[in-house]
Amino acid sequence: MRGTRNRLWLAGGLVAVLGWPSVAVAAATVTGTVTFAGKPPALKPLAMDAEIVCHKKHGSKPAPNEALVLGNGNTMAHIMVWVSKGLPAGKTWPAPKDPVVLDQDGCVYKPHVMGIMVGQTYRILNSDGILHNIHTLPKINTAFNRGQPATVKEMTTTFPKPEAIFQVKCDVHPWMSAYISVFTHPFFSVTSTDGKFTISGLDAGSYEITAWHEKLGTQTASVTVTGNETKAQDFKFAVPAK
Amino acid sequence: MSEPVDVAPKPHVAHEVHHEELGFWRKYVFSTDHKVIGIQYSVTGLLFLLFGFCLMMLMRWQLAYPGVPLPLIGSLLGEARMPGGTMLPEFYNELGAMHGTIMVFLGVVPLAVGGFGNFVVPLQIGAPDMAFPKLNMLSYWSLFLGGITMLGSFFVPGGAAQSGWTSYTPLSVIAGTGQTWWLIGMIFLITSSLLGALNFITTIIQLRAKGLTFMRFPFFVWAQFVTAFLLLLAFPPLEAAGVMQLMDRVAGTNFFLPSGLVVSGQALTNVGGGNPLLWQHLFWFLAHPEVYVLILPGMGIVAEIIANNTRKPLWGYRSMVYSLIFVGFMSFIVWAHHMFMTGMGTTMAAFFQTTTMIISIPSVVILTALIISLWGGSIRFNTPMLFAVAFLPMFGIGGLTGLPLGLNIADIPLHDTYYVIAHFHYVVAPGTIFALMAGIYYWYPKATGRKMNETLGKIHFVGSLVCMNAIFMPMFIIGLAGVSRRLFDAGAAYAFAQPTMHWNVVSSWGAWTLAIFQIPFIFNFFWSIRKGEKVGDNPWQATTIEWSAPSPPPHGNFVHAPQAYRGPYEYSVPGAGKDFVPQYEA
Amino acid sequence: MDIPYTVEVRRDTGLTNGKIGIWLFLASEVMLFGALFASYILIRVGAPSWPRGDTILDVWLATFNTIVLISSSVTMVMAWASLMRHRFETFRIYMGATILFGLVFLIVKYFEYSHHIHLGEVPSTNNFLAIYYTLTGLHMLHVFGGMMVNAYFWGPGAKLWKTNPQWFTNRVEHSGLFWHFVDLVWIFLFPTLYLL
Amino acid sequence: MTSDHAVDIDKHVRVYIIVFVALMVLTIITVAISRLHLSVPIAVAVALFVAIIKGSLVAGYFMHLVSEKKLIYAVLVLTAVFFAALLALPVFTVSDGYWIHE
Repeated sequence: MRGTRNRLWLAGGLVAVLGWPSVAVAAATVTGTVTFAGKPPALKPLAMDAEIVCHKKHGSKPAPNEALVLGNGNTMAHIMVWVSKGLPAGKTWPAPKDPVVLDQDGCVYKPHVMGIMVGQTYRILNSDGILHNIHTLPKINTAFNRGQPATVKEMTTTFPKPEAIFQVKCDVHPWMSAYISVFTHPFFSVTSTDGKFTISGLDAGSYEITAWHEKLGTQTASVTVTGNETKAQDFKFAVPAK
Repeated sequence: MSEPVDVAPKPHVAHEVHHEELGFWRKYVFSTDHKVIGIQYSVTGLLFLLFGFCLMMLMRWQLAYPGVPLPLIGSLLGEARMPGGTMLPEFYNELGAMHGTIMVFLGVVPLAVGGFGNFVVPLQIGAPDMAFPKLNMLSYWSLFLGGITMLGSFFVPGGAAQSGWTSYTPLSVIAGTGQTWWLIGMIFLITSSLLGALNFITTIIQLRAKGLTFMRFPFFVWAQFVTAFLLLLAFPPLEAAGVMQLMDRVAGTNFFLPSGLVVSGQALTNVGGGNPLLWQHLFWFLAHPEVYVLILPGMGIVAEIIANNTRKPLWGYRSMVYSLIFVGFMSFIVWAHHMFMTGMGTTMAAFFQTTTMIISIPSVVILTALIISLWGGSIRFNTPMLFAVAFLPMFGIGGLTGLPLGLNIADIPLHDTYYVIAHFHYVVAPGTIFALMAGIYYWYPKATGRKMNETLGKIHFVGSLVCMNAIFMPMFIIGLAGVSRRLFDAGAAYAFAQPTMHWNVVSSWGAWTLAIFQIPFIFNFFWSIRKGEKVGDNPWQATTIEWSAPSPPPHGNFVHAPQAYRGPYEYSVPGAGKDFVPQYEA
Repeated sequence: MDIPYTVEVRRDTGLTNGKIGIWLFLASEVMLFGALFASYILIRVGAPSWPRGDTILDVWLATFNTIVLISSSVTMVMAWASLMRHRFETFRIYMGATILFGLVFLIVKYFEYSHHIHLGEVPSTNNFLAIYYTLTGLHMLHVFGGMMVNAYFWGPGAKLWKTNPQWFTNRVEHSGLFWHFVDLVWIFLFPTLYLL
Repeated sequence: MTSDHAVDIDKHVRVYIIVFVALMVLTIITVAISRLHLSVPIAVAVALFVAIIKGSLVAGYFMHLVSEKKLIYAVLVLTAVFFAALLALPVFTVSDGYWIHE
């Protein structure tokens, strides 16, 4: 694992040097807002009475269900948006030095949806100070399944292979769930409650952009960018009619 | 593990110079001499006992101080096991599983059966060697390979087996790579035991000295004889089970995987239709006789030493022998008392708890006979005798606390609590291991021609006796409070376990102190090879045939083929010239 | 130093070490296959439905193999008998035949396996095939082992005949006992797997 | 069988031939019966019965069990007992489990 990671760094470094001019000029950006169409359903909150520590942490009002989180104007959080087609073949991107952080706070994974690059450090924190068990359920990468006792505040791992979105669960607290996707490139973005995503640093060209929601599936759109313009591309999700 | 070289050879040289000339390797490493092999087994066994003991001491830290970083050693074990010195649950499970496996299959069995069996039995029956010397060597090296595989499994990704020494399915089938190594290792160990067993049986039946009828056997020979049969007939089912679990893990079969199995929220895609209980049946079909494999040789050793040091014949030798045979036979049809919790119906539960109660009777007969043998003896309290005598109450506690577990109703609340741990450790640790220690002190002179140091021996004994009880007595309390075994934090997460937490501290300090009291033994063991008091062929004025051979015996053991003229324990015979009449003297 | 009763029998038991050794080994083998048969029964009893062997497996190949293995048993015992009659050359012929029969058995089995694997019928397909592959696979290993031992006595091991014919005869008898046991296991495997 | 003499060896050989023929015949029989597609319990009973006969022939004559020493018998009887236990008890225990009756 460490080996591949170093090789990626090296490759990344080379690309950065050789492709410097192109990187400098090409800074096209795709941005947009994801909104929920129609009347949002009422989802029942997470029941975590089983874990008294977390139950207390959430105080009087129970932890909200994470499946559908909306901002005002029904803007959707927890949407993964990424460039799914059109990236130059054979080109590689360095994995950023700073890790992707997953915190376990109040028996809830923060963030709920996250993207990570191949070989990038995945840092798992335990702010609850109780026993958690992080269990990733990938199909391609090898599963990471390890207990994190109260006193172990931090663990790290990496994902050696690119893989589409898969789930992360806690074998101690069944309601805890997060989603992660492993990319070879940095052109992905996850919306927060304002529903906004931004994918920047793209070369000129036409791309396919995919947006994903854990329950409502995926949507794709194709955009063509030139030079360093900024294109807008919105997405709308709706509960499929039965 | 070339240690045997340090232990065995030196004395041998003298005798074997004017014997057939063998190269170093043939003589000390790939030797076919039962004595060298016996010593190889013993040293291997002792080293693995030490290793398993170290695993346990690590666990004891976690149990006494859950989540507290272990100073010094902790950080050495790496991020995947003890990040910042704090033990991860997975690593605790590795330690638990491997402690059990190593202590049973690589520690006690090699020492009790492989070691003492190989070294003592042919001598006691007046045989020149084992019936199949090459096979004997093969079974040692098969054990050796098994041991290496087990040790290697600690370094595979995901670490060693984590499903407990019982490797219950389906958990073990979906477990990490370490489990596969465990299975392969087990297949080596089983092969080793099978070859050894048939070798012992043949040797005992065929190579008995002239006049040594079965009822003139020393009790130890009887013990090894029955043990060999247990190994021979109980191990193959586990081998079959191991092969099937290997198939499940490697070839994707479903012998032990039921349909619709869901692992952390995801349904498995296998076809299922297997039966997880099948594993438990096949496992315990071995593992219950295995319990007697662990204890019978110990009883044999104790019987020898008690008869010798009370200077009295064993009380009720025949009843002891018949009990032994009966125990061996019954041990095959009691296994499911380990499975009362698997939802078997009342009929079979009744059957198995009945057989279990029945099997306890012969064990009690043997123990009682040994205790009565002490009566009116002029006892010599040398180190072997101290260990032998201590064996009696320790095994007594272990045995009697087992009865509630044999009864369905009592077992259900006690099952898988620390009570069970305490029970079987009293049988095996202060029980069997004390007997084995006694045996080492007792036959050391035969192996080396020198006695081990008595003072160091007594220190070793007293320390061990106290510590053993300090370790295991608290576990009864913890268990009766309802704390489950195999909890990586000794139940720190549960309110009901809080009142018992301090007992874990006592137990742990007992364990670490026990380690300190083994140092005099280890020192004594190596020091005495050269510096120990020189003794003759029969330092204990014993009656059995092994003492007629020179110490250490040459290749081929006896100068003249010995002959048995009488029973094994003719001590203090009225009117006899001395207080013992050896079997081998006309 | 040589071990007593390797060649001559011990009077009170009337047996040689080797004879007892091989029978004890066979006893443990009985328990090994016994455990597998027990598993077979347990899984089959627990299964909602269980296919008839001949709906999946080729009975004719298996029948042929049964005949081959039985014949090999006869040639094996004849090989021993010819040693008892001090006819070393006939021994060579019979022993050679035994080994060849074993080889035929393995070849047929190989075609059987590869056929099933081509059809995608692998151990993980269902529990019938799982037990089929496990039992026959283990049995094949035994056949192979037996062949190796026989080949040894046919080739290099035969030197012993010159120096110690009695001992050689015993050893051939013992490897024969193993070979017959392998045959015996197949006699039970054949109906349980192919016909029921 | 170190006690044999060349004389009764000839007798043995004749026996071997007879046994061989018997085994062949029984093999044909058992296959033939299986073509009748009897109901499972009967089929099992018959097939095992034939197999046991064949097995005993092999064990008895090829493996000389008909004229073997007591010691061997003792070992085999012991094995047979435990074999039976191994075969029967797990099945009893599992089918005695109360989830079966739900």
